[in-house]
Amino acid sequence: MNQYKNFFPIMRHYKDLAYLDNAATSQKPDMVIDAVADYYKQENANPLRGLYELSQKATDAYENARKKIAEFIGAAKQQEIIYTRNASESLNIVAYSLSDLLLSKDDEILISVMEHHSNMLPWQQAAKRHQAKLVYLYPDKNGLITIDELKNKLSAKTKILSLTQLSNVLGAEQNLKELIKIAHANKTIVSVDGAQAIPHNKIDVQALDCDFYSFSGHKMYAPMGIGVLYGKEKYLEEMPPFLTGGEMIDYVDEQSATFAELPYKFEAGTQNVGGAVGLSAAIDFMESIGYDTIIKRETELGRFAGEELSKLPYVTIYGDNDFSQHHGVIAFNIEGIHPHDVASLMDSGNVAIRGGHHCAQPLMRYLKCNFCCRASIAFYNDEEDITKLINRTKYIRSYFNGAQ
Amino acid sequence: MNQYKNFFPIMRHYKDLAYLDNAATSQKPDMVIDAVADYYKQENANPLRGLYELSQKATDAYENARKKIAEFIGAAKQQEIIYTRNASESLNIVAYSLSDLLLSKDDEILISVMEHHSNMLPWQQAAKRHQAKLVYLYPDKNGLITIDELKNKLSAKTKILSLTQLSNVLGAEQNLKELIKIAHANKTIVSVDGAQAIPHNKIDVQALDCDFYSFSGHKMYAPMGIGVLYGKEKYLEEMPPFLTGGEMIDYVDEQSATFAELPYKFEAGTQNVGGAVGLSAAIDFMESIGYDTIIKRETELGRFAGEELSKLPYVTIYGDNDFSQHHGVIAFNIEGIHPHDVASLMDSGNVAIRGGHHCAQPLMRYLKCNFCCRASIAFYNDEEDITKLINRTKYIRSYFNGAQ
Amino acid sequence: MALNNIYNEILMEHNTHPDHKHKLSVSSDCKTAINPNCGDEVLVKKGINPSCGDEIVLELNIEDDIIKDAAFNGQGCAISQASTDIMADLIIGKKIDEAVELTDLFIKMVRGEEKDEEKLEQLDEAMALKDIAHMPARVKCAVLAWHTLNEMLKEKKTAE
Amino acid sequence: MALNNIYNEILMEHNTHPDHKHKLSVSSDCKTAINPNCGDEVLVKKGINPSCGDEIVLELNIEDDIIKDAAFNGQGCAISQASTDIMADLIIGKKIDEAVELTDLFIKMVRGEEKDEEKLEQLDEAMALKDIAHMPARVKCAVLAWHTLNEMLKEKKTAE
Ligand SMILES: Cc1ncc(COP(=O)(O)O)c(C=O)c1O
Ligand SMILES: Cc1ncc(COP(=O)(O)O)c(C=O)c1O
Repeated sequence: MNQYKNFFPIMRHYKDLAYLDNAATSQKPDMVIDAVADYYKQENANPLRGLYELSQKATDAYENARKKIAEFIGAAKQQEIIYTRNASESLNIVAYSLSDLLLSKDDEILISVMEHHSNMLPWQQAAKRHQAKLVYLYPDKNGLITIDELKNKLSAKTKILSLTQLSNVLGAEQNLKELIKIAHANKTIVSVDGAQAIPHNKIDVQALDCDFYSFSGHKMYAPMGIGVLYGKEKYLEEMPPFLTGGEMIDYVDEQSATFAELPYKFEAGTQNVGGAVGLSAAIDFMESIGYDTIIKRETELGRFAGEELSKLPYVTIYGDNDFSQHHGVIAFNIEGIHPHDVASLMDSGNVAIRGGHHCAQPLMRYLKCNFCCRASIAFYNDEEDITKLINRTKYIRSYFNGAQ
Repeated sequence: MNQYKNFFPIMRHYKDLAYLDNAATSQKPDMVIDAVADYYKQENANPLRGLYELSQKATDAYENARKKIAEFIGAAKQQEIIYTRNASESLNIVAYSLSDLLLSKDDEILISVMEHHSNMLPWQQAAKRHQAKLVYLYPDKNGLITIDELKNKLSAKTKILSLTQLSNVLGAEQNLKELIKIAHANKTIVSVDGAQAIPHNKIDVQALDCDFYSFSGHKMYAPMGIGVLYGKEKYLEEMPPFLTGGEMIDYVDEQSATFAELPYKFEAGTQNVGGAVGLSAAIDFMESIGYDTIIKRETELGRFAGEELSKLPYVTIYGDNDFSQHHGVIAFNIEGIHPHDVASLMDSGNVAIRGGHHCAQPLMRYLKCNFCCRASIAFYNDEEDITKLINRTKYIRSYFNGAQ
Repeated sequence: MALNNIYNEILMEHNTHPDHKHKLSVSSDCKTAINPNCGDEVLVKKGINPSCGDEIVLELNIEDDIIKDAAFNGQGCAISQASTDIMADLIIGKKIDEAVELTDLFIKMVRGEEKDEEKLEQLDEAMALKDIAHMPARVKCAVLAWHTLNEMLKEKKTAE
Repeated sequence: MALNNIYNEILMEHNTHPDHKHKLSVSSDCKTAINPNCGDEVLVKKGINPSCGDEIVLELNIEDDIIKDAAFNGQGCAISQASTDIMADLIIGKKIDEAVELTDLFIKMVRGEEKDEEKLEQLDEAMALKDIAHMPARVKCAVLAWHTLNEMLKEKKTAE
């Protein structure tokens, strides 16, 4: 077992497993699991409103995690970090609340056909509520939105652009900085779905100059049930709250209420402090590994997987031919074999991959495949995992062919 | 240390602590902490869409927990159990989605002045959105909504009644079954906020015949970040989804989507499987203790605390004079001393209580106190904890008096 | 997990060489259609598994309460394709009521609700799909055709 | 935690026997009001801590850039009441700019941002509130009056 797998109890437990579904969710290192358990063993209480030591510890744990997240993504201020359950909820908050603030009839929202359903359906709903128009960007053959494509689709009516930084199928990372500049020049506010990007690349929201950035903890070594919405203070201040209830108010009377300051305005009810602690530990973990190592390993393993698979004439791979640009995400099909059969037969060979539409049905249709297999790599994977994937691919093909 | 505290690592860690803020959040037993850690060590994957063994294990963990929860609260069907982050989110879903389904201009929503902000603000918002009217029920001096009060406030326009089963300040449990019968006879749909009730009493949603029931895991020995919305299938079927995104769809194309069957329609994005596993373990834990024991201990300790405190002439206790009816929740004030000072000075004596408005500002105003202290008891507390509370109360009073 | 026993010979054979993957009628997206060869009325129904996109169109030729012929078309994974072909084999020549019973039994089997080997014998080759009960994610693939048939026959009954 | 050192003698004394808890003016909810005794214009400002409901109304009598008198009213916890009284003691007789500097210094102290004992000496009795930095939940109580004063004086400056 390689030294990195050794950090993960599940890898120690299933020594033969090639876990290649990291884009769906990552595994969790001891550091993260222990940090959460320790929180419950030594610091647990309801945070924020408590006037005793334990509650203060819980508050510190909660707010220190927020501070760490702010620094991790380069946010200017702590109060720009809002805790959510997952990227989906973050994106829903933007779609509800920002739309309520900005959209009028016939305004336009711009998204790409590559979006995950979680960055698509909320905008469909917002468009419906406000009688706005949902307009689509289409990627080039490498999975990139070109400057021209963006310029063509932007109009005076385009109030919001919401774009994934890294497609969960094609693995291509958008040239966000440039795209955002162009959108801003058009007075279009930009929301970024960073769910797939943040596990693979150092993010700096101020350098990107995005107005919103959403991601999930569980794809970056943190527990499930914790996510983040970053938003520029000036917008978050103006936006109406989304969920309402305890902890997000100042004054309440029977018929009306005033809301708390940021970030609390967007955090209704008792929050997931254990999850925040886990996310903070996951950041520590990633920093202890280092993005250099993460990027190097994922790029090399992704290239290896892509190149080996593309040698097989019956395999089609989607996206860029330069597999080092895939961030370890390799979507493919084996000719004549349904991805569900491939995934099941991979499983019987201890290779865990995903088969289906990957929550991106419109993209699948755009790629004219409806379904595909996806192997997604994390830095803790190794050549042995990829070799298993390749060998199993060959086996499955011959197994189906042999039956002919 | 009593045998029950011994189940809780945090109690073993802080041996001198009288933790009396259980209504805010309960502590977590080893069983729960370990179950969550074990999930991440042996079964973690993205559930539902996975075609490999680990994902199947995660799916089983997730769905078996749902089944256990359904049985625990007596739901007719598993798909009536929707996972949320906390009671606040559950209540927001009902308030958004049921209101969208039911409310027209001038319709009425009925809630009580005792509601936690989380069962009040979402209805304020819903009333605003639909130009409906938010009407209030007021409790008698024991904290109970009488049949007469309900009958007086129900009208042909009352579409929804949303009521807390147990006030987080007064500790009184409503006579829900009767109230619901009357509301139903009026064709009013009933949503129950069970956040405070479920840690203290066996719930049977079918016996109650409530239409919706919301609660949080973290108040019943489960981790933070997991909650439940129970709803009758017939209503959930008709209601529009709330959050949208991955996992809650059937078909998606660029401009529209059809939604998945229950319960998935209401669960957007990757859910908190670890939290669900923790909630399931918490149910096992509660069942291993037994509601008999829980009720007996909480009733007796609550009575003891209430009776001892009420012997002090400078202490005012809110709610029923029969303290065995308080479910261990004792809200009080010490004459002339602000609850925040009381709570801080309790803390320096290792007694953890809460001071403030308890997310129930309108109730506080109704009780004419604005702020109060609250000691809230769980079965793992004991007479020693209560004795500390009483002694510290005396000390604080004399400390302040001495300064005069 | 030893999943290969799902992708067993029987299944692979029916997937690669289905006997009943063809058309009985001309059009095939409406409830009844005409078989151009014999002029018979053919019952048609489409079944869809949204999670994997499998789509089958099932066609039946029923005379005097007996299923005289069955055929299918559509795209899907090996499990749904084979399962459909196996089902067609099984129900041709059966009475409607018998076929309904067989589909009920099959659905129980793949859900792990019926384990009595003797009873299951009636399912003949379809028993090859028994172990799918251990792969809940694939159960929908296996039952798609059987569900569709079940509904189709019940609709016919109530229509009569 | 040894919190008793926050509820120390100085704090308890100012809480129980405040020197400046009274009115300077007649009305007290507007920005300026008239002191009925001397006809002086009095500066009035309300400060609110939503989390605990503390409310103080601060009144200042300023002449030639010097705070001649200060008083307060309102409800609150011992910490906010004592802190307000201590502040009034400290700023009476000070120039506006000096008072602004002192409030800045106090706010830094209770946030734990300024620890230099020599500098803090200027705060005199208000140093008794230093340890509140360890009770973040109560910091708001301690700074309420100081914040209010700070804003009040800055508003006056910009108004001039
Ligand atoms: C009666 C009541 N309802 C709702 C809530 C909200 O619960 P949560 O903060 O877990 O969402 C609480 C908890 O404080 C409560 O006491
Ligand atoms: C690009 C992208 N966006 C959003 C999401 C949604 O993340 P979650 O399911 O954690 O809410 C995902 C994860 O599947 C994703 O890949």
